[in-house]
Amino acid sequence: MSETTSAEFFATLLMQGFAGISLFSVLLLMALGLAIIFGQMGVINMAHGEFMAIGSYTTYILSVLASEQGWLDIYFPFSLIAAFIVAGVAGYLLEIVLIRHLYQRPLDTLLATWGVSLILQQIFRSVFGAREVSPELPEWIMGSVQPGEGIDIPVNGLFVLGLAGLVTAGVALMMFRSRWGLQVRATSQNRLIAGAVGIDTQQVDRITFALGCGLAGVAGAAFTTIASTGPTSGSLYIVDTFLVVVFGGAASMVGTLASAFTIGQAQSILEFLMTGSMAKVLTLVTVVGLLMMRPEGLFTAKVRR
Amino acid sequence: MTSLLEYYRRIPASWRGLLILALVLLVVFPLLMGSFRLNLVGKYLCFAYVALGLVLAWGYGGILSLGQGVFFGLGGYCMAMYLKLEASDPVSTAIQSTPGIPDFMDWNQLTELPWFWEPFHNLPFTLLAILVLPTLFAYVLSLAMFRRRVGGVYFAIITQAVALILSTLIIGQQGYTGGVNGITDLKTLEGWDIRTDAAKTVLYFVCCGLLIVCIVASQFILKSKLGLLLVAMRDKEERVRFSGYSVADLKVFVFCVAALFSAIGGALFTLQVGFMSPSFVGIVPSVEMVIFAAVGGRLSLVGAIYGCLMVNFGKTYFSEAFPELWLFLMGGLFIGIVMFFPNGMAGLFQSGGRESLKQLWRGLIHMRHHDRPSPRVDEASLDSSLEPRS
Amino acid sequence: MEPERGSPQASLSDLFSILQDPKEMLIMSIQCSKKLDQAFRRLLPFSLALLLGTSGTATAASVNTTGLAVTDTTVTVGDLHSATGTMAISEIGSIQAEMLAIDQINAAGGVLGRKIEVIKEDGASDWPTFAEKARKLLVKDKVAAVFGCWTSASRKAVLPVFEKENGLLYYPTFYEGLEQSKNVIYTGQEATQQIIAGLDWMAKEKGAKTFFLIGSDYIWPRTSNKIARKHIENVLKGKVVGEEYYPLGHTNFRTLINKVKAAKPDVIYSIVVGGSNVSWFKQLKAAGITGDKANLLTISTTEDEVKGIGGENVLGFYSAMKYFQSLDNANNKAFVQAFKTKYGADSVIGDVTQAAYLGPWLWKAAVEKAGSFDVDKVAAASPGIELNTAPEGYVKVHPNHHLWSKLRIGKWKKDGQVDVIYESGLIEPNPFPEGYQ
Amino acid sequence: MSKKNFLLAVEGLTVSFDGFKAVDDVSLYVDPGEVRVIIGPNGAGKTTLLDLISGKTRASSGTIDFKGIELTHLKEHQIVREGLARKFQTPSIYEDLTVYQNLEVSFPRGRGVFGSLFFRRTPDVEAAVQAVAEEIQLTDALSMQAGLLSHGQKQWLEIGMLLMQQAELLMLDEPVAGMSVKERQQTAELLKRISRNRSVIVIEHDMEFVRAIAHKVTVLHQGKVLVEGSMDKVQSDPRVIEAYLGH
Repeated sequence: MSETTSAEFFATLLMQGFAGISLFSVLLLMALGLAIIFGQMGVINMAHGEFMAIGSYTTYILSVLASEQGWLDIYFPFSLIAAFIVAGVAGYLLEIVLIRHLYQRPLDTLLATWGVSLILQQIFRSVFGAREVSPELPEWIMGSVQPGEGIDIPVNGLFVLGLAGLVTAGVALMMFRSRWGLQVRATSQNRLIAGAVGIDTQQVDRITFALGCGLAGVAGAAFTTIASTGPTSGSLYIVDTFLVVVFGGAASMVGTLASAFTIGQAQSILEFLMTGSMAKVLTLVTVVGLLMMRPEGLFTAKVRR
Repeated sequence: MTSLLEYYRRIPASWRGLLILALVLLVVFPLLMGSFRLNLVGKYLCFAYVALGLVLAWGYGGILSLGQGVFFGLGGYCMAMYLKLEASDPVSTAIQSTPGIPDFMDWNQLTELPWFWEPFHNLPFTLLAILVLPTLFAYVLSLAMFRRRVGGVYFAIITQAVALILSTLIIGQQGYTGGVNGITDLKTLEGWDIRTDAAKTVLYFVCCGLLIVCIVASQFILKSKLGLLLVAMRDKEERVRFSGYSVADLKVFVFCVAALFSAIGGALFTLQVGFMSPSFVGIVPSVEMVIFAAVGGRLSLVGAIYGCLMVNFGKTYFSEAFPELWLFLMGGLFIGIVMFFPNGMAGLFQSGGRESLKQLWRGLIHMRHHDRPSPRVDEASLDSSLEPRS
Repeated sequence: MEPERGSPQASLSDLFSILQDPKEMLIMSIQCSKKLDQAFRRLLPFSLALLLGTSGTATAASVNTTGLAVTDTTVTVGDLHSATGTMAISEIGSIQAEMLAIDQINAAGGVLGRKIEVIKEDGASDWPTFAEKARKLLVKDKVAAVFGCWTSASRKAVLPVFEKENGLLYYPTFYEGLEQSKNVIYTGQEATQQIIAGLDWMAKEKGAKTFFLIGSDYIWPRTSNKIARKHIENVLKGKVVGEEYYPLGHTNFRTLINKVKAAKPDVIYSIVVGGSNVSWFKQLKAAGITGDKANLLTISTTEDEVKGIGGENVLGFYSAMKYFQSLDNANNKAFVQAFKTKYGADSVIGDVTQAAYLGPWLWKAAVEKAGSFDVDKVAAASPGIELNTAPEGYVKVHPNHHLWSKLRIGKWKKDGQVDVIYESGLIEPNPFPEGYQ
Repeated sequence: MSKKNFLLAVEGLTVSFDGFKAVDDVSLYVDPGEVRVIIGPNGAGKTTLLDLISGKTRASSGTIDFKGIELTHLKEHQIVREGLARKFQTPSIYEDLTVYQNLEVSFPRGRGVFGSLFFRRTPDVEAAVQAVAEEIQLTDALSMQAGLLSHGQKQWLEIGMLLMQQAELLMLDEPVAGMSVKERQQTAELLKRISRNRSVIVIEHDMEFVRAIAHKVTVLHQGKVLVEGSMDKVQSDPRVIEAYLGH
């Protein structure tokens, strides 16, 4: 088909670029919470996907309430906050009940949190049913903007991008500019010394874990703009998310950013060139291959051991 | 009777468990169960191969693989390819636009057999492939990683990713693999109908026999110096290295053995169930296989078999009787084992239950006192988690 | 709700299961002791029966020579769907419909004067579990028929079991065809029934010449698109400008949407299934592809899916199905009302749910025609069975065990229902279409 | 003098971690049968130097010549197989195994995967274990679980494991740390005995002990060799005093 003009080609290119960027922002949002928990605490949280689902379901509940009250246009931003709080509190409780008994035993944490994910899935199923749900969203978030002829930039994509930027900036500020961030970093580097200088490391752990889970909740809430939520939705994302974090280098936020960007763009471009399945396989194979070559990930400090 | 007991006493303690297991599998089960349940047990026992491999790799080697389904699947698919070709002779597929090729290929507009299917017309090649292909894949995968000292959680995540890749690949390339349906409708092995009750009973005994062979082989490995080194590695990996051993090679070896066992299990599974599908390759079944080993006791060879049987029986029973409870139980099992019974049923059994109960009690007390219980597990996974070499 | 524990026959294996299970349960669950108690009570009669050496099979067998679980007053059938796992979302509707039909049949006096009893088994969205449970239903429970399966994969897994054990399966889902078995009655449409008339309509009504084919990556969408492509190219003399597949559960369709935009097809032909549906339609809308600007025809989106997607996201798109909830006829009105009375006013009924509802009725008709529950006789009696009371209207079983049925095209409204804007004549099922392979 | 006359010749060895040179242009020559003690204040790079020689850390530049074999590109286990053995700062033994097994595992045969799989306990293994056990005074504890040994015994067991390896060069990182005075004396005796037919490099802080065993002392400071010579010479060198007292 040679009907495609250069203007249309340009439009496709632009929209395709945006598709990559929006996949990047989705991956970033999913990975941030995990990166904090994994990077700072060394804890593998296999239930991360289910914490995202907690955020999604929170949004769903609020949307039901909102549509009863006629607040559909405005509830969504609040649901992000609510998702953060609900998922965060759930994470806080999980830390107390389970996680803190398993520090220093990463493989066991992995299995135990897998168990948690199964239990959460069944809870979702019992409460919300096996059917996937999808909150009713305000109209303004579902449209698209047209900066030029034939170019449609989805508003929800822009929204997720903006949110990812905001959250990343917020986390970076907390980590590197606040006293709490200092405590977290100190604790992750040397728990014993941190405790000795008067940091309540237990509290730091708890807050860190809760923060990570809360961020997962926000990601889940944002996700409702592009996908549905079912009891097992969370498990679809967990491997992708882990690969983003590991590929970026466990303790590095810049790494997580870079790896989410690389993977997002790569997958997006490959999808344009081949079938979705093969694009996914090729992306994963490349990431795994690179990880085998360079297990410490893209970015990491060279540490003397 | 006394003389029997006397004979029993003369058996070394480490073989008694195996003897009892063999009696249970080869005598008690066949006597007690009809062919339907026996076939069910046979199916579960295929997963016991995986659990056995995990005891070696995870329990002793400290290598947690969340991708054992990959090897199970590779073994199973090799077997399935052979059986499918036998079932797709030109006569029974005459209705197709290209007779003589598997039905799903025909549906996907393939007009000739892909080259990598060709050798699977040959049974010796197939049997060899079942043993060699998965092992070779495990070798390539693990050599690169263990040489670079990737271990612990990184290895777990990467193996999980491999499971995802392989299952996506199988589903995506359905013309060559049968896609999400898998390779189905397998009928005969060298003309022998594998669907009859008689055949299933025979296959059950084959399955048990090979399983016992695998246990004996594992026993041999654990009793050799290599087994001693595995225990040593869990404790002080660095020391083993500085005693002149290549830790990476030892790990690669146990991982390959685990893969080999899984592959045998997969092939037997295909024979007993009559099909193979990507649903055994992916992430969820791979993680479930870990719990089989964990329930039985990650350090006990026979324990793994019992654990596997128990979890599977439990799954069958509970998902029938209380479907809504099953995931809670499964989840609780993961958490409970890790928190309170790190050595699984075997640990419970060896201490007459007392030790573990004490530990459970201590655990509960400690929880209240904001302290963590200290079952000695997985120290190895700790320091082997990642030591990048610059 | 209680799954009946099989026909009244006790064997050593039952005793064994009693020995097995409590051990399991004691270790694993203290908290469900109440349920445990029930389980024991349920199992108790079997062990008693065993001890006394009496067996119910003898009585059943003396009345009926079929070897099936049939007594003077009851007949046992199986229901085999995923009540749990990823497929539960789709299959629960089928379970509900089958239970409704069985209740109605029982209320009207049963089959050959016998009440239908149901053993429900959960395939748990896991193909080998389906095969295992199918074997259990046929070998242990000796059910007279099984209503069940949803995905092609689960059907493929149980098919050898049904053929080997000579069971009878009523399969409700629209599917890819290329299959025909003495032991299966297909109550949904095979691919040609669903595809060809819909494409013809699109070409005729909308003057469509170029098509973009999209599917989830497995056998049904691929086979369906193969048939669609042949029809578009050979019969409609149109052009396929793109064909794309995405993994099940995929949630990011932006790249695909860009490809569609670049190709500018007259019709987007979509066979996206399951949870992916929601992402697909939400992202289409977000990219400005809406019902008023583009023609989208789908054969995979029923009222069930739209409940999750949201009517506003599919507004103005078209679905090609044999049944829609909003069909305007007396049969359907009664059916919808009965369904809503039983399962709640906000429940929706999709194509497969209706097809599942047909299963027990078709079986009843065939059994009564054969005058026996014997599987061979029922299978032989099935071709030619007509059902005038079907919610979708008139259906008839073809000798190839599929149904003659009509195709409708519905245009989606905001409330998640359709306006039925086209209805074909009765279409002959043709699972092995010449020229489309 | 040619390198060939030395057992170990380290030349220009340097390693840097993100710009920080932990070991900076160190050269070191050890004779056959020599006991060399390396001392220096904390952070002088002593342990890093052993890490470099034993292959645990890769050198940024420099050469390590052992019996004419270049070690800088070999892996740890390959270096060990060439005849070099190392003891760690904290006793590093297999606590779950018996003393006997600890020693047996260190026997230099069947070090490959299949070698270890088919390794058999032959009379020569038995004899070697007995001999070493006698040397480290653990004959009575052979069947004991190693984790139950006293701290000093653990240190000896580790030295015993090195002896089992039949290495030509032993490198011991603080072998008497945490020992009583009596144990120190016994260890000194042990070292003297074992250095009769092999070379030993020792890192140690305890000057009494150093004086008892050292043929030659090397003082490291800030990654560099400060002084090298006899104990007396080193102790009287003002730069050494400066290094220990200053800063």
